[in-house]
Amino acid sequence: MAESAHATHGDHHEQSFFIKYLWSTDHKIIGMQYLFTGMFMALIGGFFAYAFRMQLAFPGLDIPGWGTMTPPNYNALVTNHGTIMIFWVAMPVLIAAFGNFLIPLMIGCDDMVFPRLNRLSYQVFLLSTLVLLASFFVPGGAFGGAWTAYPPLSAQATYNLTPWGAPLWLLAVALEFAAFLMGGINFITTTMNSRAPGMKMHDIPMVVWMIVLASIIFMLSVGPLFAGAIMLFFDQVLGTGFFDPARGGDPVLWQHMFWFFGHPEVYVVLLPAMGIVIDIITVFARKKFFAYKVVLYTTFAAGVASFTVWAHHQFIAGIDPRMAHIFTVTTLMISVPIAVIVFCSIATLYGGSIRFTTPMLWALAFIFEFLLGGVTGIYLGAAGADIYFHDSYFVLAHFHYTFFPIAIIGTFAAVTYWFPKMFGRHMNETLGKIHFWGTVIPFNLIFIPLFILGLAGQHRRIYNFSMYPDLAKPEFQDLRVLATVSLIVMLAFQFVFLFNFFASMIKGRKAEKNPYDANTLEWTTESPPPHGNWKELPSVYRGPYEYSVPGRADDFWPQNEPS
Amino acid sequence: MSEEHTHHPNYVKIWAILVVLLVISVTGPMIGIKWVTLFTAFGIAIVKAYMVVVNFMHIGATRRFVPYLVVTCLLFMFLFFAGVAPDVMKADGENWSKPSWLEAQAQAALEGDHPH
Amino acid sequence: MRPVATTRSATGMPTARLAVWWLIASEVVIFGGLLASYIMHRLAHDAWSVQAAYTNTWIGAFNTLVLLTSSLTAVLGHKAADEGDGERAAKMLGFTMLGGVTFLVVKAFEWTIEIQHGFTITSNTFWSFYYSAAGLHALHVLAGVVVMGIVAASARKNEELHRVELIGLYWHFVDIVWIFLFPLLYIAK
Amino acid sequence: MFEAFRVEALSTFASDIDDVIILVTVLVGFWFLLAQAALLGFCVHFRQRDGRKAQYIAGEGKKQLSWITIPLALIVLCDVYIAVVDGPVWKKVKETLPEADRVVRVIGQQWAWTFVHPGPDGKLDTADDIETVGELHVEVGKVHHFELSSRDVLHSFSVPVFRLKQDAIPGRKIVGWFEPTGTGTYDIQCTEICGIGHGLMPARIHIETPEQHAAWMSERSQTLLASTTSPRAGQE
Ligand code: HEA
Ligand code: HEA
Ligand code: CUA
Ligand SMILES: [Cu+2]
Repeated sequence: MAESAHATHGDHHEQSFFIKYLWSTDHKIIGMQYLFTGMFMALIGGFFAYAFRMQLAFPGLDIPGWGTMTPPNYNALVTNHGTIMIFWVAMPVLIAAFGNFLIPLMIGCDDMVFPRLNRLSYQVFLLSTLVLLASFFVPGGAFGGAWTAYPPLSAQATYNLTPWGAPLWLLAVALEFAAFLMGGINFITTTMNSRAPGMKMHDIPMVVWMIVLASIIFMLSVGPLFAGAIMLFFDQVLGTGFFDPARGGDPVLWQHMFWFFGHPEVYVVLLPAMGIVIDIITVFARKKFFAYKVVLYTTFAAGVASFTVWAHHQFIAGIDPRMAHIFTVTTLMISVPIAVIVFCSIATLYGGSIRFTTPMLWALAFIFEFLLGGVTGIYLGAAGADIYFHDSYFVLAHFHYTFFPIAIIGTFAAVTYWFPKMFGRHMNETLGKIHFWGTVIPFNLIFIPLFILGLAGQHRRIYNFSMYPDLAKPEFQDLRVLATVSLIVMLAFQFVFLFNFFASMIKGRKAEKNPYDANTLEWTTESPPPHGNWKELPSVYRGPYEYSVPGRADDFWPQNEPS
Repeated sequence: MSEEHTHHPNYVKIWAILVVLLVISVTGPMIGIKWVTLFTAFGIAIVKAYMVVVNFMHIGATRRFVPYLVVTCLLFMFLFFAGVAPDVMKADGENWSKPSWLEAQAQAALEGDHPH
Repeated sequence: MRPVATTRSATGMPTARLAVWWLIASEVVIFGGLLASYIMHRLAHDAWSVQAAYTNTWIGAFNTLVLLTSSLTAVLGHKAADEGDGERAAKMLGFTMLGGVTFLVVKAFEWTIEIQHGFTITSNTFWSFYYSAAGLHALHVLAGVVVMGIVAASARKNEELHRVELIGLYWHFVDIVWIFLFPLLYIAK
Repeated sequence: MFEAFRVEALSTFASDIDDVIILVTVLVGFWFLLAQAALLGFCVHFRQRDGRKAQYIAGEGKKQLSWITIPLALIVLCDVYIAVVDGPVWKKVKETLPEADRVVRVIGQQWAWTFVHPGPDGKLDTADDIETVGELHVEVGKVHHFELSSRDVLHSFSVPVFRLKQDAIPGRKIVGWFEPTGTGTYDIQCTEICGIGHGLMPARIHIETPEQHAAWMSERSQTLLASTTSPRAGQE
């Protein structure tokens, strides 16, 4: 290959701040941009959760930092909390930030294959963020029709009373999709074509595989929803009747379009988090990953299977009841590939020599918490039981037990693990552990009560339960208060993290090249990696998980070390 | 670079065939038999699309996974159709109905299948 | 300056062509979702055939012919580029662009008449689908023409000749979408 | 302590649904606990200790993989069993329509529930229909059909004590059924977001004995008669 001719590149002109950080085509900088934007949005989403949970615990109270909560406020906050956490936190951080940062570093090349497309992807994403935030400041306020945006409510301003908020919300989501399509094409083609010499299919680290598979699943599932977004947008602003039954449209069509994407989407965020966890577990258990190939191919299978279950969100939505039988079976069956991935991660611990560093704690907590989220999905997948559970807080607790581990715990695992590589310094372990316990314990105290409330019939998106005598009992209110107080505790502990994060960036202990004795390629270059990543691009001689190989003095064996 | 070289068939000939197919698909409906129309319209569309994919886009000369990818996309779309059609394509089903659609259907049946 | 990453090819397929196929895949599902929705509705509403009767088959057929021909010139451009003849490739792309522009002009003419007759995007859900599907397609044609202009400009100077094939791939895809839109919107009445 | 959170089971299919929930709890709970036990057990047992190196296990080959494949086969069995038990329950609630003793109409709109009861003649669409807002009156032991529709956006008709839930869709008429098995007054919820008043759309279901129901009906028809006949009498 014509690589040697290029190897001397990286001639450094002094670049202005603007060029360096905002107009850069370097994958590492773009990854940071996504990371910081996602972090900012996480704080906003968390703040929204605080505001509406305060209203639930203390209805009518003047909420510190927000004020009084009106019903339209409440709906807008819930809607945008969900939207932000999924589309502006989970996806940009797990896929875009770590995908950008890790893929070139882990497959041993100097950048993405389309650096300028990459930059454009972030810029469109930033635009989408601004559009979403702007929707809070338009006449009528932000959209409040739930993150699922079911028409006719979302389609007609006379129903949702947010003539500007609804179209802006939709526009923001559509732009975000466009950004991720561009990013996805980059991730996929880079991984397919630009791997280091010698890196074969089974030498690719799991996290890279997972991000790429997630991008593929995203790309293939988002199409109908993209078309649906155009249709819904026309309904909103031109007054067409695609989803208006009175004019020959059908509101249920949107639900299908949404969930045909929506369910694959949950695996789109699950897989990268799973990959991060797998990589961390192998390093800190000093173990080879259990059954790499089996997991890889089951993940392919899970990806395909994820396209067959979508209507389990619509059991009660008025779809033809006979279809429910099919979707029950497919939904229950999807527990099998997910179980393979989870069980193999647990099996990896067997026979290990486990170090409980902060990233490892996060990774283990991910599995611990996700298991509860996963198994509660089975209740919902059984159509008969879902008649009772649908749109109750049981569903809510189910998906927070999946999403929180993924989007928050998984992110913290990744950030604490790759922090030395990203910023060239170590984070403080003690603060890290304080933050860990201060997040995970309150997390359970928030959502276990919500499981109980859900079982007792409490339904979603209600801003004040005192209207419902059966739900207004004092015992119920106690649990709501418990959840809210735990949330405040958890949010308070986030300042520990933020302090640790920024302080370590400036003053943390300097990081070596390979502080964890890890195998994968990103640890073979400087921390942080220079422009161009390596002076001389590496070649690969073995798989990513050769830890504790018998007969070797070291318990690790970097991928680029000739045997 | 291991760039595969594309074999270039006689494009003008293929174009001519495509145009003939187009003419058939336009004249098909003039016969006025419904299934002939359907066949000349959609059967021929599939043939035309196939010819373009194979001859102009050289899908045979690419790596194998490209046709797999495209076929997978199409299969997912059929899946989508199959899952959605029972709700959207029908005016009534098990324990549900869309009264206004049923009305419109009755109306259309009254006016006859081919109003012109 | 290009990163080394762009020059590698572990699959044995040039990265740019690979990317175009992924782009096409993502477009297949977008148009697939839209057309699947349209087909379902169309089959459910017999009454729409009354509306569909007003679409002009001859204009649709003419535009199909234009697009088929522009696909031919696109692929001839690709052939020329393969043979290293940038001049000819640019010329062929020019013809293709001409086809695209013709298509759009005819479309504009056709829509103007229809709107004048009162068939607007809101007058009936059939027309909503008609304008949305054809409009989305027309946007693709427009984008194709613009990008093709850029590609042709560099091809004329014998630079970046591999791009001629790439824009061609995209153009053929846009052509195929129309091959299906034509019977769906014009012939089935 | 949990007594306050128990939801009465007051329809003929409520206990079927509860049984599915219990079955899932048992089958899934077993695997859940097993997996957690393995996770925590490994963490404790294989923590880093001086002088002990990690083992090299690839997880390849039939023997090692059987640690994964055997549980998986059993999980598939669990899934199949859940589906087999669940299918008939779903069918009973959503796909069958036992002969109705009474038909009520349930109409959702922003932001109230309207209920149309058939009145003393037992038929809908007659002059003695009783229309109420926010309260549904049903009789214990009678099979009721409900005809669900919506005037504007999606709503969802949910009666937790019946374990019954069904979205209302504009432009669609959806028919379902229930047969109450106990009396009392309980919440009806709207469980599909329907705009800013979604939280303000509560209703109550009054499940009554035949005597109570008859009394309510005659009371209502009296007032109905009074309100409809007098202005009409004035016009003529
Ligand atoms: C990333 C997020 C994520 C993930 C991973 C999942 C995973 C699953 N989800 Fe969840 N789900 C959501 C996010 C997620 N979900 C969201 C956001 C909603 C609500 C959206 C809304 O309405 O707003 C939702 C709603 C939802 C519903 C609709 C409920 C309703 O509205 O009525 C259903 C129904 O089937 C469901 C099922 C499942 C199943 C079966 C899985 C499976 O993938 C889980 C598989 C995992 C396991 C099962 C655990 C590991 C296995 C074992 C320990 C072995 C033992 C298991 C058995 C014996 C079966 N989910
Ligand atoms: C990824 C998804 C995600 C996450 C993480 C969360 C997090 C939380 N959610 Fe959310 N939620 C949703 C997705 C999510 N939610 C969705 C989809 C809905 C449905 C919306 C709808 O109905 O339409 C919903 C709805 C929802 C409701 C229902 C409201 C209602 O129906 O009336 C409630 C109620 O308690 C709730 C609570 C919470 C709480 C207390 C948290 C807390 O865990 C939040 C705590 C916040 C943090 C811990 C942030 C900390 C982060 C940092 C400090 C930055 C670090 C970042 C980096 C390093 C990058 N959520
Ligand atoms: Cu009506 Cu919610
Ligand atoms: Cu789902």
